[in-house]
Amino acid sequence: MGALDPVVLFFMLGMAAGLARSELRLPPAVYEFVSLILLLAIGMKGGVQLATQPLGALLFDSLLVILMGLLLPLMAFPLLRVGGLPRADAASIAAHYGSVSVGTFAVALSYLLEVGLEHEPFMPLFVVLLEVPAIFVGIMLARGGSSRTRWGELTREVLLGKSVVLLLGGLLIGWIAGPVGLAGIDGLFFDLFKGVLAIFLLEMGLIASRHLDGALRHGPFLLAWGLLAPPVMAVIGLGFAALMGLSTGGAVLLATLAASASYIAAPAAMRTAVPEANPALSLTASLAITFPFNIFFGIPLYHWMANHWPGG
Amino acid sequence: MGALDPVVLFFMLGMAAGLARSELRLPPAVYEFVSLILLLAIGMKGGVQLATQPLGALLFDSLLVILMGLLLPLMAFPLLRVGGLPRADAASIAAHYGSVSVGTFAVALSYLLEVGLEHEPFMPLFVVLLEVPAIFVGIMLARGGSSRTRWGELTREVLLGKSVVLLLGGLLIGWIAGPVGLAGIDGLFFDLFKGVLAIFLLEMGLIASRHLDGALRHGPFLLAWGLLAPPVMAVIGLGFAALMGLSTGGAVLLATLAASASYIAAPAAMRTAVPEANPALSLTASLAITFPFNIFFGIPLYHWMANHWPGG
Amino acid sequence: MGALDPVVLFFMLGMAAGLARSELRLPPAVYEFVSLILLLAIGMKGGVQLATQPLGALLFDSLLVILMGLLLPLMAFPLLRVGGLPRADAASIAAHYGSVSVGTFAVALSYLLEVGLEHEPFMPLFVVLLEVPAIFVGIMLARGGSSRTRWGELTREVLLGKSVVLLLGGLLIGWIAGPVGLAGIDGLFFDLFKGVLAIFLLEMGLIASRHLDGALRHGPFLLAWGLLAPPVMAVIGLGFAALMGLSTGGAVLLATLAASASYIAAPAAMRTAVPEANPALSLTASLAITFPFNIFFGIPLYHWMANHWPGG
Amino acid sequence: MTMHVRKLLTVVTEAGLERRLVEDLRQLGARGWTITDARGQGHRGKRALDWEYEGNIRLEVICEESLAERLASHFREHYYQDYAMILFLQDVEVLRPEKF
Amino acid sequence: MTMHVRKLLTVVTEAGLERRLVEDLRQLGARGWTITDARGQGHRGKRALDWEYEGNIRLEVICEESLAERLASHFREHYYQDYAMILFLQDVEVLRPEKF
Amino acid sequence: MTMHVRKLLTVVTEAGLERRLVEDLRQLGARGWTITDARGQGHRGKRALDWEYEGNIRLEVICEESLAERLASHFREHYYQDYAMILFLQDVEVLRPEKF
Ligand SMILES: Nc1ncnc2c1ncn2[C@@H]1O[C@H](COP(=O)(O)O)[C@@H](O)[C@H]1O
Ligand SMILES: Nc1ncnc2c1ncn2[C@@H]1O[C@H](COP(=O)(O)O)[C@@H](O)[C@H]1O
Ligand SMILES: Nc1ncnc2c1ncn2[C@@H]1O[C@H](COP(=O)(O)O)[C@@H](O)[C@H]1O
Ligand code: NA
Ligand code: NA
Ligand code: NA
Repeated sequence: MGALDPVVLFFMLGMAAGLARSELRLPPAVYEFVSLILLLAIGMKGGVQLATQPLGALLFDSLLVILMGLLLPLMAFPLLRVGGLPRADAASIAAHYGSVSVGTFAVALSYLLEVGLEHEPFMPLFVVLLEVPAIFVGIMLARGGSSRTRWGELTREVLLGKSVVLLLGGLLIGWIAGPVGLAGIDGLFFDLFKGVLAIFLLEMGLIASRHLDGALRHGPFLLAWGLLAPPVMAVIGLGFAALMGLSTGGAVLLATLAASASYIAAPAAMRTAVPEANPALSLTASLAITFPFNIFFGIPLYHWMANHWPGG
Repeated sequence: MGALDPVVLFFMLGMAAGLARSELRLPPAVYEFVSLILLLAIGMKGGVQLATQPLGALLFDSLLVILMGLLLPLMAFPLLRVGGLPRADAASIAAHYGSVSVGTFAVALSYLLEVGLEHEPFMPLFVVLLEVPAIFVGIMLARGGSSRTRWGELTREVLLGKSVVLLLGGLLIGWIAGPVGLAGIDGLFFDLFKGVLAIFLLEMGLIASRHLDGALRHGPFLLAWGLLAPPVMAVIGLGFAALMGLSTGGAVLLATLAASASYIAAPAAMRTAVPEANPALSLTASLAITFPFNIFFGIPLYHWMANHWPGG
Repeated sequence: MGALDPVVLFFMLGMAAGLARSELRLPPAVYEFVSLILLLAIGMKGGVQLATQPLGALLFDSLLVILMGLLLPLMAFPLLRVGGLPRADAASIAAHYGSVSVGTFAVALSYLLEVGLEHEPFMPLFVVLLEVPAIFVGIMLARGGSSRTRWGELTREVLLGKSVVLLLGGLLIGWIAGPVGLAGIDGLFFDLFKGVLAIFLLEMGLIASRHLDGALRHGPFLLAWGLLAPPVMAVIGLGFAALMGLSTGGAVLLATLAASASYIAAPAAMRTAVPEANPALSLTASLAITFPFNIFFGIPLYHWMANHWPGG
Repeated sequence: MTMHVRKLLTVVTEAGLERRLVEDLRQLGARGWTITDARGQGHRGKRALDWEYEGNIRLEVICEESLAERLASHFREHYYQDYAMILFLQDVEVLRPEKF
Repeated sequence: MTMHVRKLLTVVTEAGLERRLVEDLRQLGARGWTITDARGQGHRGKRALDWEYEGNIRLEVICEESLAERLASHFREHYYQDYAMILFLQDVEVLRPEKF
Repeated sequence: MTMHVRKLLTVVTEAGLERRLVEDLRQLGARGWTITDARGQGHRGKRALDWEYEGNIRLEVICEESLAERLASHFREHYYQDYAMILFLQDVEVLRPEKF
């Protein structure tokens, strides 16, 4: 089990400043700028590696990953219903947890670098593949395929959301340009990656602090969910990683993806497609509970679990 | 003829996202930030080099460049009138195409780096010298020296526009500080240059996509103009380059400057001085047609032309 | 006495552009972004060094620094009253000059690097310690401990202001993570430091230019104060540096801190606690007179003074 | 100077609805609108502007009374139940009635 | 469509006052408000928006006339003397009077 | 609380005109104004805010009716033909009539 990556200290700083009601606030443009760089960098990193890879071999693993993205929300939904949540809220939270958090993935990448673990180059592709399916499952669970849902428009909106476009765009650019082609832009996207991630986490801490009171207001069930669902989902992620025969580093990343909850693509889509779901519930769980849990405790825990996986 | 510089893939990503009506939008502050860095970096790069140069030798070439800046719009105007455009619109478009696009120049710099071609150090000075004269010619063509134009105020506005101030300011700073003095700020302005250019091009793609429908709406003449004027102007640029005895790299840059159309200084000045000209026409031509044409096809073409210049 | 650091040329560019009423304007988000990086970087730099230091030894020096922060405004206040300023304005200006300017400190750091002078690693800690005490002294001087002042809320506001939080947060992060832990984020915070400072100074020049007319409007006393108070305060800073036995580099930094005037923490606090003070007076003095004086003439002068300090 | 009276409809709502509201305006026949970014607080809690998904927009439409009322009922029907939204109407005087 | 009349109170003032004004609104009983960033000029000089401490905010509150007047007098008493501030009142029509 | 009636003139137009409009206001005698950034759509097409040269501004001036009308005609004369611009007038109540 590795040491704490110092980059998460920035999250704590933001959280502390927010809770103390400090004047510190970052303009939205700064958040946009750093998340733009992170998304493109993750995508390109994956794309560059894909360029040296036979793509056919990835097809099977990709299908497995999509299957996982469909499975996770289907498993989460009944548990959330049993916990007493209305149908719409249960479906929305299931979609958030079935989808992924790119920020958490970035912290996991930084963690692997810190502890010196390699991982498969195609993991960023899995981020894209996992982002979308759970959102559709969530909408189906809420709507039951009702005619009120404008599926065409919705699909367009989800597939053309900011994070999918930048991740996929980065992947394609990296794939077309290859490592040599991207040499010149290393400076901004790769050398600065961790510093940019630090600023991103500072901002996430500030935002999360504003949603923390929701964690208490919405009762112990939400808190328990936000803390217990991630490790359970990580186990499922590790199972899929074993099926694919991923390395330990790859398994940690897939477990982290499974355990992480979306706070960009899913909230936007749910607000449109399932407006009667309370967005405060799902944002509080994913942003104020699960995100910090994962970056502080989850990732090292999943690393430990991956090391102790039967036959791993 | 060199390979495609991967940095232009970011333009395609922005264009594709925009055409697909993606949610991807960059805050204006990000555009401001990256263009600030590009303008200062180009200026300083030139200034640092000028510091090692006898300035007197440049006087003749500078006059030639200004002459070219006066000539280009004078040649463009009658052609645009023949194409059926009203006087004001023809004058405004002539001013846009006589002036220059710093973004296109940055892509050309990146292209030369990519293909390993040297160029004269004083080219950034020419960017500044070319930016302004065509604007005044355009206003004269529209107004005929009418008393309604407040020349004094206008001159101030054009000379103190953002791009002139930052380019010229960068030139002076580079010139005063010299290569040693700027050592510390290399990190931001030079090492990140290409990465920053990538983000700039992403944004340009998004903006251009919104003006693309204008290319069709305004009829085939505008489209033809936006695609044919650049290579013709590039030939004139190559002619002037031959007069000055520039290297192949320098010739490619001067051809690119001649072929490029302004989308910052000229639009602002025309909106003030020739308000009856339709800004959609000139922006569509320069931003949505000529800009992508130049960065994808133009620059390699001008390289090829420079290599095949008679006696070149 | 060292040469001019080229980074201050950016301040001149901003000032010139502003005075010429150029269109050049930076969005507030850019200012926020660069000052965020500067504050965190200065804090972390100090924190990393503190990690290798016995903290106990700093206690005495820290108390001395706080004493200086209390002393400076107490000495400034009667002089400002004698100069004819109303009680509230004198108190407010005293608070500004007793507190510190992080931007000036950053230029001094860059200056020391330029001339190759070492300094004690704990100086960033002193920035934090000096920021706050003078503000309270200023409020006391204006209010005389009147019951109208809500001290609790005010203390919270001052201690949780942006600059204190980021400096102190950076210090803690650097201290916890140590040099190894911060290795990955070097790229953004340390390699880019000077480039980011350049953009910060460009913006400061633009802002200062807008306050320059105030320097004339408010009469010769304010101008004289803004130019003469800094060197006098620098002498006091050098005296304290001698008491602590600081190196020449450390003495230059402490003198610069003493001589610099706040334009972030103090204005915000004074506006709340002493609203009847005219904010234009204190901002003009600290931003448009003292800030440029210090970065152009003050810092080299304090360096010269430190070299000629009796027994230094 | 002869002025003509029109209605100004102002809507404050979640930023995420912008695209849909603009689509509605187009379909219901509005000929122009103005949008500014805003933050605020209401029955559905605080809406800060510092994160892209939590801000508000403030939408203004000047039009004939009948269209203003049609827009208001449309918004009430489609968004009041599930979204943070307020709207209000005022009389305004304009110079070119044919524009609105 | 039955509309109900309420007061719209608009305040333009220094950005640094935001936190205190919101606190005042809460204590005096306002149930909602909307804020946008602004710049401008008045008796206390120019207030540009390009630096964090020099901008204005534009605050809107829709409420019953009595509360609007209480808010206006409160602001006048506490801020008119020392801060850059203007305020004005208008009638507006709303759909759900119970909200305001 | 005695309130006094003044006119509120609101102009929505191209961001590039800001400097000239402010100059006009000064010359015609306005004693204050407030500006916010905006985006929108009108007869001259869409005006997005994501690029510096394509946004709108929303300018407000509170003043006496006569000045409001003078400003309105000035703007109509000088800008209506060539620039994207709308303007409208409303009555507002203020506390300090001498300020406006
Ligand atoms: N009384 C009010 N006055 C002004 N703005 C309001 C008021 N109530 C709500 N708002 C704005 O309308 C948005 C949505 O309101 P609500 O649906 O009540 O949450 C809030 O975020 C505020 O920006
Ligand atoms: N006559 C006016 N019309 C519109 N806005 C004004 C007017 N006077 C002042 N303001 C705004 O209110 C702020 C404070 O005004 P003042 O207290 O007069 O400096 C100014 O910065 C402007 O944004
Ligand atoms: N009917 C309207 N309601 C609200 N704002 C409008 C309206 N028409 C135009 N605008 C605004 O005024 C600007 C200029 O309008 P126009 O001159 O019609 O292009 C537009 O970009 C909109 O922001
Ligand atoms: Na997940
Ligand atoms: Na050209
Ligand atoms: Na000081």
